[in-house]
Amino acid sequence: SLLALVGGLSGCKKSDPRKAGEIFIGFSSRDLSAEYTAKLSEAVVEYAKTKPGVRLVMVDAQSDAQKQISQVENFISQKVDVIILNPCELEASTPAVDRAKAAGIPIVLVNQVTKSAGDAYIGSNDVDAGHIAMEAVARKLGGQGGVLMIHGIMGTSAQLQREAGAREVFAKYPGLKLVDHQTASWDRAKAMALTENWIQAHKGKFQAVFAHNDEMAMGALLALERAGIKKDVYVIGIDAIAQALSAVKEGRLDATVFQDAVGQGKGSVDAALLLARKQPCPKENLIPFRLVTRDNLSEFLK
Amino acid sequence: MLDRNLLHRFGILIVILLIGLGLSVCTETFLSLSNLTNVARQISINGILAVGVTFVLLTAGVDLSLGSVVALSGVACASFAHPGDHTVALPIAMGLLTGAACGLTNGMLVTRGAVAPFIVTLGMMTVARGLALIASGGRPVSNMSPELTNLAGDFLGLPIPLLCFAGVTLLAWLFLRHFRLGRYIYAIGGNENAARAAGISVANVKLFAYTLCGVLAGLAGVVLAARTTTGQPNAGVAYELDAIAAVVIGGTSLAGGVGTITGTILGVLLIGEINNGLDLLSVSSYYQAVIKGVIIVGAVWLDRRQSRS
Amino acid sequence: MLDRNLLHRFGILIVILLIGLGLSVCTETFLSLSNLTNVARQISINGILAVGVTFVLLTAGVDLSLGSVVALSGVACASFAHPGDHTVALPIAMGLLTGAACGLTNGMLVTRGAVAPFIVTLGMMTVARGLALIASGGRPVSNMSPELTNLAGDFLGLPIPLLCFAGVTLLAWLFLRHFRLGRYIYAIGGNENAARAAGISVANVKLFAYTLCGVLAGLAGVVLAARTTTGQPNAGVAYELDAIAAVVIGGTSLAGGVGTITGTILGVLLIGEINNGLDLLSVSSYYQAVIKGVIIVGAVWLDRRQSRS
Amino acid sequence: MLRALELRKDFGGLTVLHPVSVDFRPGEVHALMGENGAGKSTLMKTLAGLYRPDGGHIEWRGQRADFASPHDALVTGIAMIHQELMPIPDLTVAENITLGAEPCNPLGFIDRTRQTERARELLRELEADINPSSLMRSLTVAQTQVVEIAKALGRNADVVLMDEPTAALSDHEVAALFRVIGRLKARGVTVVYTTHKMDEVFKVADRISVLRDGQLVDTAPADKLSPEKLISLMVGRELSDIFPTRLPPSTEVVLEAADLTREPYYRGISFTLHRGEILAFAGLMGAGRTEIVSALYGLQPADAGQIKRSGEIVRIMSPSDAIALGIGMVTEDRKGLGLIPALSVRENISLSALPSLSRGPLLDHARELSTARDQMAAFSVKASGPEQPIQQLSGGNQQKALLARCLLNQPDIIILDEPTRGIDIGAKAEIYAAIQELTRQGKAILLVSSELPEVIALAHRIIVLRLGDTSAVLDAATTNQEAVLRFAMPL
Ligand SMILES: Nc1ncnc2c1ncn2[C@@H]1O[C@H](COP(=O)(O)OP(=O)(O)OP(=O)(O)O)[C@@H](O)[C@H]1O
Ligand SMILES: Nc1ncnc2c1ncn2[C@@H]1O[C@H](COP(=O)(O)OP(=O)(O)OP(=O)(O)O)[C@@H](O)[C@H]1O
Ligand SMILES: [Mg+2]
Ligand SMILES: [Mg+2]
Repeated sequence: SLLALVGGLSGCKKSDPRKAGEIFIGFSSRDLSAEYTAKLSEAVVEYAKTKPGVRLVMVDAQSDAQKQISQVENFISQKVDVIILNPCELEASTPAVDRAKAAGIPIVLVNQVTKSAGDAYIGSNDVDAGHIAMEAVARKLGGQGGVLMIHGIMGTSAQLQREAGAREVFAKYPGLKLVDHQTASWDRAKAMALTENWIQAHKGKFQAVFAHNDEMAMGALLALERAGIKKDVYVIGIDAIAQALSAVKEGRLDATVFQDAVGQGKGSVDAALLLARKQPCPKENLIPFRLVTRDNLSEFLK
Repeated sequence: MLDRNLLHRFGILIVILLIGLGLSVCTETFLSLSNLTNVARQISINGILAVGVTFVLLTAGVDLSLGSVVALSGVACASFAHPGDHTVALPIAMGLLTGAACGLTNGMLVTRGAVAPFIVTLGMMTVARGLALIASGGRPVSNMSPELTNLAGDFLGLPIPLLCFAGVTLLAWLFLRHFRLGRYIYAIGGNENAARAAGISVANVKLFAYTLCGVLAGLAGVVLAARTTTGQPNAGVAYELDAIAAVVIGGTSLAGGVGTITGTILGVLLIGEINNGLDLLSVSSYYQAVIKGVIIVGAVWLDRRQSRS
Repeated sequence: MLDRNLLHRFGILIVILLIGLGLSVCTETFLSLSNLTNVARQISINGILAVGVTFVLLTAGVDLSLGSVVALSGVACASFAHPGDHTVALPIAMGLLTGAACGLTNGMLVTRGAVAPFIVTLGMMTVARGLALIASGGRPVSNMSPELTNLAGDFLGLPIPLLCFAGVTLLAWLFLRHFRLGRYIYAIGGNENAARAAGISVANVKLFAYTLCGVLAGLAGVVLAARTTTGQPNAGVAYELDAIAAVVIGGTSLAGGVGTITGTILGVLLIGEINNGLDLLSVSSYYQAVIKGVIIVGAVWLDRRQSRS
Repeated sequence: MLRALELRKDFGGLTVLHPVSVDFRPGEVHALMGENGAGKSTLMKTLAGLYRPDGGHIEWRGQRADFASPHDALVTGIAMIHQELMPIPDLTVAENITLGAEPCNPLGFIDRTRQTERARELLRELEADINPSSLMRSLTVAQTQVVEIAKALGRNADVVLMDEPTAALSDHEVAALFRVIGRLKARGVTVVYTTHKMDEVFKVADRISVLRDGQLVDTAPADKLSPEKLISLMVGRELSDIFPTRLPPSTEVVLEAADLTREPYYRGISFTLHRGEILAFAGLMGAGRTEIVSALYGLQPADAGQIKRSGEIVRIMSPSDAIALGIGMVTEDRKGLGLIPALSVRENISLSALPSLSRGPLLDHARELSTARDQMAAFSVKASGPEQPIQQLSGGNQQKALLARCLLNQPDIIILDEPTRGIDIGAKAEIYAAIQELTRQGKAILLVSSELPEVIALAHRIIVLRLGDTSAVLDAATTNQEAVLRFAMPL
């Protein structure tokens, strides 16, 4: 079987020799098993296909910054024209950017910045996401009440920034109390168990749950529904994944924060092409987060 | 052997009771019925997996693919569970069959291929995860029929996942104690060559153990999908570690041949209790990790010390 | 012993060469100097870990805490590496010492506490991760001095991580083949009772193996911190699995007593080659998972089949 | 030299060694004798630092000595040959022999040349033809035992404890060992010796201590004891006739082998086995006896040749095939192919016969237990009960339990490879009687044994092997040890 595989490999034609004028883009995605990133990456790939004369190669860093650095190194040896990087980490992915710059290859950052600025950045600020979500909570509770916060994997950029945004809001509303906070590692089942335990420990002491992503918000939602106390608790997540949107539509989930995966994906390809053709390209293209509730849901359901 | 196992059980049991005592003093809720039902619901998935992997560990094997197989089976189940699609039996069957297929493949590679279980199941861990992502396109498979998601609900006041876990436990216990095949599993784990020389068909027994473990991972996948109302391709990461930990805490040797289902259940209870208790005490996430690790090692150490004296 | 190991090596070597051949036909870049340097840089961390865990696996133990210890050591190293803070020696020493402390603790619990290595190191996996988060406040420790981050750079045209890996390998090879303590590691893994009866201090030798494994995990943590210019508390997740996989692919038995450093290196090379090759071929990551799993199991199967005949 | 003072040892409440005091003098060979489970190994292991005594202490050259580990004992000058073989399978013979005492060069590197030389020297002293650089895994049980002996001799200890060193050896190697013991004695080394081979004791021992149920019965100079007296001290009663008289076999052929070959172990092996017959294989260590009977049981099928069971050609590819054909076997490799250490005596005894002890797929626990009890009584397996883990039994009792396992299946053809290895004289007599009873019932027996008296007294016919070839087929009634040995020795 192995021989067959190797045979199959050698049978493949030498990956097309570069055609003159073809633009070769290397794209390192943060983690394709995460729904939001998968959506963004798909947008990048699909959009690049619509552009003639463009070849895009996508690799998946599986949330490992050191792997991502390796992938950028690989791109450099492959002599790509431009790199699109969806960084795993604010800090740890920085050497990848430095390496590309040192090699004189333009690099576009998407969805997450790094310490060293890229040649262009398309995305939004995760601090805003946390801020928007907690603001919605504060508005709903009138600045008074108990809140539970479910973290993503501790120490990841998204977790840190979303928490920072939320903390700004807590600082603003002294009546808003953080009753408890705990990680559920972006995982729905873990968030569900966590919320079940919280319902035992803090019953009646909280009026809202803010989860760092929609997966965990869905878990919290299911636990609250099962306990029959959803009506007393405001639940909000981030990302606006499909299931969250339909839950908002059904009036189960109160709100989520929309991040424009497709917009970011397309924007990054556009920027990459401009850079590759040595045309002027805006340094930053911020696509803001937006709160999604039942009222404006129709704009997001496509 | 009986006495020794009683002591084993005793040691962990004491730790469980002590922690329980501490928790019911420190929190008002730990001993409440609703919290205990919670714990029961939360341990069910790990419990089902732990029972399955007990069989494999007893043969001196290992199964690292559990978590991925849970995800793949959950996706398989959810894909056939859209409302009005089919009866509730089909998605369940698909989940179990998927698990069985993975387990059977593991077993075949271990027995006929003579590849080390660690490598085989590590490979399956990657492959099943990849297949789950491919089958679902990387997105959670949602829109499951209420008939299926109700499986995470209650029946006669008891959580259905708990009933599944209890049923599986009972059958496994009966099996290991009272069936010939059960005895063969111990014999193979104790000394594979001697078992072969005693006329036991080692390959078939192992194949059975891996397949059963796969089926139970499939069941866990179905329960998880029902509980989270989706088939998540990235669910179940590192579940195998929790399951194996529960089994080993319960006194099963990784070298095979020694261990009981009762022990496994105690291991599952201890882990579930720690997870629940730390949340109830609102211990910070960072410290939760440290405390959990220390308690588990400490419990096993205490247990082994006691059983030696 | 030599002949059989030669055959083992041969089997995996053939697979490595065949895949290499396929890759250099299918891609323009695989055989380029810059890509090979890349591969060398990328495998260094897994290589250092794999060499370390070879020692533990040879004693019939296991170390699941590697990934977390890498993170903790990286944080420890980075915390002392702010520009102008100290010389470059201190942060490196801190990383290594942290790793050593974790390894020593593992070893003490395994030998004096008589707790199964699986449980001990699973506990350490959780504890070290928690400590890394506590020590860093959950935030990556950045602002490292260029002297330290330069350690991820080149020396005489060779990547420094590769030089570390090569040095570690050479020492480990010498040690296992030519030193008494090295042979005792094999003896203990092969038959612990016999080793004890021959007057070998089993506990001390095991303690040494775990501590060494910890030190090398500390080294890997330093290299990783230098490479990513931060001490990441959540780095290194599941690194232990890749490391153990490399060792087992290289012919080391999880039951202990059998295996060589040469084999481990081949295992590291195979995994590195697959990772690099699949990315170069731009295989979709979902399929990458499947293919990677199949190749690893297939390679081991081929290797074992060949070495049996 | 070495003295045990009121030594006591308990295992989980069970006292195995009641306070025992013995002294061992320089330059003497001191035999420890006793039935299976009398406590001989326990006493030796305590002297060698493997067990901590629960009472009393050890005295070394007049000083109290506390051994925390075998290391301490070895440093003091006490080495032990263990009854339980302890090879490290994936190291070489030389590495096994020098384990813990490797010659090193000043840099700390192991000096392989000297290591191999040392091993070769020790093996030469034992007159064993074993390549120091071959892997331990490839050795036969007998060769492994020789290596164990070499390992202990290599320590140049002042006291060498030998726990059944010859259990798996045949006369040739035993003679070599005795010559080595003679040289040791001359150097003033103390040898403590345990065996169940009666003739050996009186050949080597200067003094004999007898243990019964963990108690020292008597210590006496060897020349003051007769075999009969010794046996009655050990067993607590007189033992008149050990070997039963042979019964004539029938003419019905139950098993026929033609031209069995598996290079390089044996070739062209042909024989017929009749109902009620005992056919023995004799030969020196490594002659291929074990390999041949392993083929008949499917453990290691032959490469060529034919096997007929009651006239029908059969293929035996695994032990389960053999069992289905009514063939049972007690293997020579007790630890590797016999015991399931963590399981109880009951579970070990019933293992092969579980299908007949079940109702459908369900085990019949009550019947299993009563059967196990019966078997334990029939083979006088000494244990605290059927639930004791078999690894806690003394070596001889483990062997009896395995015999019980094999016979429980009621096979028509029984292969016994060194069946009385490590079994005491009293139990041997019972086993011989059991074997005779089996032939009376019409069972056929293939016997491999290194104890020639046993072979000659029990068997009807003897096939003598020389390096894998049949060198003679002898009628046991008319042959003697010298004749067998003549055909067994290499030309
Ligand atoms: N680890 C143990 N736990 C419990 N009982 C044990 C253990 N080791 C030995 N025994 C018991 O101690 C008794 C003496 O055993 P020992 O091995 O010393 O006998 P022995 O005289 O050497 O017999 P043999 O001739 O069969 O070798 C036996 O009854 C045995 O069951
Ligand atoms: N040419 C050879 N090459 C390798 N090994 C050989 C050769 N000839 C004999 N042997 C050894 O002899 C063994 C065959 O003997 P077997 O184990 O059947 O001996 P046996 O007569 O039962 O003796 P014992 O069991 O007393 O050692 C083989 O396992 C092997 O180790
Ligand atoms: Mg004994
Ligand atoms: Mg033999």
